[in-house]
Amino acid sequence: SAAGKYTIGISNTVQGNGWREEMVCAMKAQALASGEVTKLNIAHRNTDAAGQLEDIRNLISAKVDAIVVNPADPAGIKAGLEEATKAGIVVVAVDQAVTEPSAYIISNNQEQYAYLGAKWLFGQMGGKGEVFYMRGAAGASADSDRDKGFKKALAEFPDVKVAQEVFTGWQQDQAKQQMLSFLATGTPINGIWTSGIDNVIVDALVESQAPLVPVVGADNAGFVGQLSSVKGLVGAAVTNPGSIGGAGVTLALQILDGKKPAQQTVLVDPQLWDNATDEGKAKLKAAADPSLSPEWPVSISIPDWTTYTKEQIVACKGPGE
Amino acid sequence: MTTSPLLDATGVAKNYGAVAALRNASLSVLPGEVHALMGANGAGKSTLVKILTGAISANAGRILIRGEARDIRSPAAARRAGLLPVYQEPSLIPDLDVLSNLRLTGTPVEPFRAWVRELGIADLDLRDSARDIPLAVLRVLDLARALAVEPDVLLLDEMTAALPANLAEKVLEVVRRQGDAGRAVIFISHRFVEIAALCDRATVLRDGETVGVVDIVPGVEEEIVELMLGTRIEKAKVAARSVSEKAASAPARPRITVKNLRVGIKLSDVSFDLADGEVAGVVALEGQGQDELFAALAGSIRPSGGTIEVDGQAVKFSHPIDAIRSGIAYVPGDRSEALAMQRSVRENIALPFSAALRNWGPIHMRKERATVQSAIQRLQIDTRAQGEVQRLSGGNQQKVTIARWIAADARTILCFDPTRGIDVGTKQEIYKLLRELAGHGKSVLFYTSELEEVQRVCDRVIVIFGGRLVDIFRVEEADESALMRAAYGLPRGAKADIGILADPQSPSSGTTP
Amino acid sequence: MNHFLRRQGWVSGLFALLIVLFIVTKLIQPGYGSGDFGSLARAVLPYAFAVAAQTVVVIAGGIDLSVAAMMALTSVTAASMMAGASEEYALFVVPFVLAMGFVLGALNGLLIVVTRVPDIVVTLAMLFVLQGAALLVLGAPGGAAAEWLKAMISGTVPIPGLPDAIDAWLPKALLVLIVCLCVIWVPLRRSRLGLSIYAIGSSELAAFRSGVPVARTRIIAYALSGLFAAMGGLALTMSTGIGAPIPGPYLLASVAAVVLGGVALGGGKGGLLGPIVAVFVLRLVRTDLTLLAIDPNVTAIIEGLIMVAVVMFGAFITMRGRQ
Amino acid sequence: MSTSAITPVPLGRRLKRFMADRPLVPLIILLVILVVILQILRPGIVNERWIANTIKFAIPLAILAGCQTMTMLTGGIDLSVGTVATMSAFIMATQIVSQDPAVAFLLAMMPAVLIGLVNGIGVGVFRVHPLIMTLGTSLIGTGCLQVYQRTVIASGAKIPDFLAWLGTGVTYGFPNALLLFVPLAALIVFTLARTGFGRLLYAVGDNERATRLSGVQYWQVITALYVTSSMLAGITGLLYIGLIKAPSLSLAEPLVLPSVAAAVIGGTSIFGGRGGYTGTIIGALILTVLTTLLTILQMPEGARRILFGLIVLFVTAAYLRIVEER
Ligand SMILES: Nc1ncnc2c1ncn2[C@@H]1O[C@H](COP(=O)(O)OP(=O)(O)OP(=O)(O)O)[C@@H](O)[C@H]1O
Ligand SMILES: Nc1ncnc2c1ncn2[C@@H]1O[C@H](COP(=O)(O)OP(=O)(O)OP(=O)(O)O)[C@@H](O)[C@H]1O
Ligand SMILES: [Mg+2]
Ligand SMILES: [Mg+2]
Repeated sequence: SAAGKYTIGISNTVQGNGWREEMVCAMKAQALASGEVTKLNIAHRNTDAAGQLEDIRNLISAKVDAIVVNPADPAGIKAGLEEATKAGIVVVAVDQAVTEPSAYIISNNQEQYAYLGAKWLFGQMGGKGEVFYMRGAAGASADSDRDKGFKKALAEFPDVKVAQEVFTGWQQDQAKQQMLSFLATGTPINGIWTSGIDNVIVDALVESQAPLVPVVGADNAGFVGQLSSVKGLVGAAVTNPGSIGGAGVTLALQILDGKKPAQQTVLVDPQLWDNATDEGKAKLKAAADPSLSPEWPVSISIPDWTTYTKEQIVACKGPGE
Repeated sequence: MTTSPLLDATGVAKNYGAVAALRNASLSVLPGEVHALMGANGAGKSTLVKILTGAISANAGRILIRGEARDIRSPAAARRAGLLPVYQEPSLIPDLDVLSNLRLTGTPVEPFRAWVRELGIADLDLRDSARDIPLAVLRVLDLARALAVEPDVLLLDEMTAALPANLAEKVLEVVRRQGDAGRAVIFISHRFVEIAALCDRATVLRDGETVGVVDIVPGVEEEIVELMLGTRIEKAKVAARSVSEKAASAPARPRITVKNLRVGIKLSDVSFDLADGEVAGVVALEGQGQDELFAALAGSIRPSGGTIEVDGQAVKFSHPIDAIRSGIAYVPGDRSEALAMQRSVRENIALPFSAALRNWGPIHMRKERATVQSAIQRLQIDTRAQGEVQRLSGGNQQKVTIARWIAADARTILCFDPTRGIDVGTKQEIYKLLRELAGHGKSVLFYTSELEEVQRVCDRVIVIFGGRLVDIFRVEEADESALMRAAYGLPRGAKADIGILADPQSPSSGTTP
Repeated sequence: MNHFLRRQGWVSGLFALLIVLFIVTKLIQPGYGSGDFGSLARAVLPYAFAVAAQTVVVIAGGIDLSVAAMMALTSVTAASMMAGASEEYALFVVPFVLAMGFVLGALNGLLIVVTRVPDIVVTLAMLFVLQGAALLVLGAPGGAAAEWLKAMISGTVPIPGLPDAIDAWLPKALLVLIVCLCVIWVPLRRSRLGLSIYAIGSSELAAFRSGVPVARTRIIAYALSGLFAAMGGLALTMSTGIGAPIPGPYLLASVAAVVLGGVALGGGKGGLLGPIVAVFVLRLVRTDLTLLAIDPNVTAIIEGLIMVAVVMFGAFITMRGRQ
Repeated sequence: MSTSAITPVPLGRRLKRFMADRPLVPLIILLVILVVILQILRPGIVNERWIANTIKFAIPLAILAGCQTMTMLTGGIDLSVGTVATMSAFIMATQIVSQDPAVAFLLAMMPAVLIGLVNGIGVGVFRVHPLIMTLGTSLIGTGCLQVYQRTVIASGAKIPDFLAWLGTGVTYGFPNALLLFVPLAALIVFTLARTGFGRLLYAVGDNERATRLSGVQYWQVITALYVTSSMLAGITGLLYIGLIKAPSLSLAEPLVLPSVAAAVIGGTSIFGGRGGYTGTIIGALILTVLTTLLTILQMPEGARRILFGLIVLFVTAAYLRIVEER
């Protein structure tokens, strides 16, 4: 089936962010590697749920066979997904769940992501002390899911206190300025939890010669590099693979080929790589990839779900390009 | 008989920061009276009108309307109290058509139309945007709009300053009839001839203070001028004398030669020349193509035919910079067109110095200050408020527009009605300046809406009618009636009863339609 | 006259462009039909209200940077009030939210008038305030919308007397848009208040001297803007069934559509029709880009180019006209 | 009768007039008040390190606000500065891996010059409204950057040591970025006050017809202006990447709205003809301190934003109240 037989539509509502760019590249690479896709129809821009509804409806107009969507909001695009299913289109949501029951979901577990990292961090802190809690964008649903996981871990460690909670907006510059301002207050802290804006935080600590407290971040190439290169830094990277996009394409193709999964929802649970244990160090070393853009997650593939090579995802070319 | 005043204001004061625009002004107007409000530039006439009509609020003073104290806080309130102003600047909304402008102010349309016709505008389309209507017509519309609601007191601030003679006459006529009908009119003008023909009494302001109220009788002009100018009187008289002894400069080689110049349908086949050391006047009724002539010479618009030669070389101007490089500078009649109002006097005068790309670098401040200072002194600009040109009085602003080109040492200056709305003292200074420029070998093209100025300043007079040059007078032949006849397109020597306050028949007896 | 013609000319030009785009769309996707047009109308809805909100203040000589934040706040307010509430309760929510938009808009105007701070700064500050308020109302996207509200903009209404084939091309969303805008705009345009709004935008001084209550008119213009923005917020909630506290891309889009629609930034000129047609043009361009499966990284370039090109073309025409 | 003329001016009025003539004084006072509030809320925060950090973050904002100041003087605005700065930063970080630093610098500045030129021609020749023009080029620039980043995903990125030194380094307590900023700011101030070009910016913004009649060619001024503005934005991008050390596709975008706010708070009129750069610098400092202040306050994010908006409004209103005499 080298010619391919399906057209797949993709809808994504954040542009210009390394994680999302990797996700889109993974979708393209997987579509190419599968050999089953003639054409990808990608709507990839910064917009809200209403804008995503517009994109989904445009994709329906374009008569695609399947739509893989990273939802701006789980509930907000229900109507569009329903229409797509009615039009006989296979709908797969990646990264986050959606409330539309007919859609298939293959998602990173955001609550688990936060829980895993926070639990490790609080353990490193000896179960007590002050934590600097650097969240994502206020009002984003992924941020509130992660907050649930963080709060869950916090409840398990009654002696850990949140020294300060800030929203980085997932912006590097904002996060760095917040970190530096906070350091200037001289408030002692015992650990830092970040929602993925991590390497600038380590930078800020190093630059201002502040004590290197444990830091939890995501598996972004920059931070993973720092975990093995910055002396005295104890930290952990929690995987949050952008390659989930590729997995979404795989799932969509399986369904189109008549291989329905057992459940509607597949959760990809995160892993934690810390540099405090030898096992973790080995994983970090294996994952580190200085050639990648520092904002890109290093987990560029998901076993069993993606079949492309590193060259293919880096080339970021879909079928027909 | 002693009637009680319709409007009585006393002790009015208004400060703008450190400067007192009005200190202690008073004004009392009787029913049936046309009352002149006079004063040199910056005396505070417009300010008083604005206060009386609620456009600005006074710092002190008492205003009685029909004997009752009224607190007028907005133009709308003034309107309700029967006071209707026509301000010095047009007040129609530029982007609305005339009809909408009338609706906005609640002005009845039919009386408005009647007044517009009465005032000599025959072909007004009420659907035209105010922006597309020429200034002079806008002024008349402003007046018609005020008349249409039959106000008790009409306040006209330099209503006639921007009007050509034919329209000005109509206005004067109508205003006179308002007075005769028992209403009151407050009339501001710098033209004595209008005051004499129209007004019953005059209140004179000087430096924001009422310095006298006089009855208008023949020969009262001297007294008013004395009141207006105070100590400045001597200077003005000297200026007047020096102008009268004008030098009949020897005809030199032509500086500028215009041949068969044509601009669209507005100007056709105009040819004349302008010599060094000469002041050539241009006389025309409103909208006869003089604007286009000046704009073409200034490089603001491209002529559609004919040639312009400077010093014998044919030139093509595509931007004013080209004209300026040929030594031709343009002083527009509307100051707001020429000045950066929020900038200082100095920056405004020095503006042309920085225009060219190669002069964008550091400014030689000392040299600039010297040049600017000498220009300021030469024109005797009152620089008390020189930080921002908008704080200067109108007359001083006008001087700045000319000073710029004195400082830049332009060889030819195109002056478009430079004495519009300027007091007699300042006018004299400008006449003197233009003559002096000619004396230094510069050439000046001078359009004026006031015919009497022609004899004071010009060596020759070019008359334009219907876009064509109809006559060129030597100054000796250019008496007002001859010019007026020519301006109406009547051939030389024809007898027609034309003059201020006469009733000119339709000017269409001329050559072109 | 000539001015009037020029403005109508621009709107007709936009209409022509829109029709060309429809033809192009039909060529790209021969199956493009009434259902797809319905989708377009629904996509247009929030943008159209945002642009209406912006148009009113721009005509009045101002600018409103808080449009998108106002939409977010009204949207989350509506969604959180309707969450878990009965269907009938929404009958109360809708007027409440509209009134809220109107009042907050009036507050914008009031602050501009009272503090004399330039409108761009006041509305920028209000952008933060309204955003903050939206976050306080709902920390994350959520809430709900009454079913009848959601139904109001999906599908078509059978209009008696019209054949179904034509009915199908009159999606409810379009009718809602037309009704909401016309109910406010048409009487406004004809009223003295409408004239006053144009007047203060064209020349504040002249308007004041003509007896227009400048401050009151400005406050009302901003209040109307708030009202339109609240409609936009409701439209968001109606189409997504939730409220999201992060403002969508409606601010810049509204400014762009206002200018594309022939309303001069600076005030006094233009109408509402042009900007609304411009919104349709921009949305249809987006549809075509998706239908064509254009590389998504290139679509931003194309949208930018179209915006610049159209406005440059307009400027070029006016320049030619002037000569 | 003539009461107001002679009575001695009360102290309050005199003070007001003093401040009105020196608009910088009230601005600096407002800045100091904010710093004092910060010190009260978190005693000890105002130390050498905090000051250095504040200056470091205020500088890029101040330069971009300089772009806004200059364009606003002519009645324009430059919304493309965020995109331009991001482009230069991103191109620098990715090209330095394979290119000579000088070549990388030239490549990084190229889009800046190009976008400035397009803005200038659009605004100056075609008379497109600056807001729309710069918004459009900013969209186009973002798109181009997206396309570009795909070609360099695998090439990695690096922050040149020199830029990192300039962006984050501190010498004797002074941020190294001042080495770039002080001369740049002095140049801008000098240009606005003492050069023909600066004069023309004010004059064009005040009354374009008047400048035309004085021989000024509008398109030249505007084109030069927007190219200058864009190049300043490009330089800011390079400085900013040295400060943040993380190339991203939206690096400087969050600075755009604050840059406009800083210029306006600093007393520049968006209608043209009025303002200056020194006020803008203080405006940028005020905004930076305000951001810190809000970061360290313990309150919900929503309340923080509300407070930010209210303070910006209050500061601007208070400043206008003091400076304007009516
Ligand atoms: N806002 C102001 N700030 C400072 N000085 C001012 C201000 N307004 C007016 N002045 C000064 O007050 C004086 C009177 O000016 P005013 O405008 O009353 O003159 P005018 O009667 O209008 O004269 P003109 O006939 O020349 O227009 C002028 O010298 C002017 O410099
Ligand atoms: N808005 C204003 N701000 C500052 N000063 C003003 C303002 N309006 C008027 N002035 C000043 O007040 C003074 C009085 O001006 P006004 O216009 O009343 O003079 P005028 O007698 O009408 O002169 P002219 O004959 O030139 O029209 C002038 O010096 C003028 O500059
Ligand atoms: Mg006056
Ligand atoms: Mg005056």
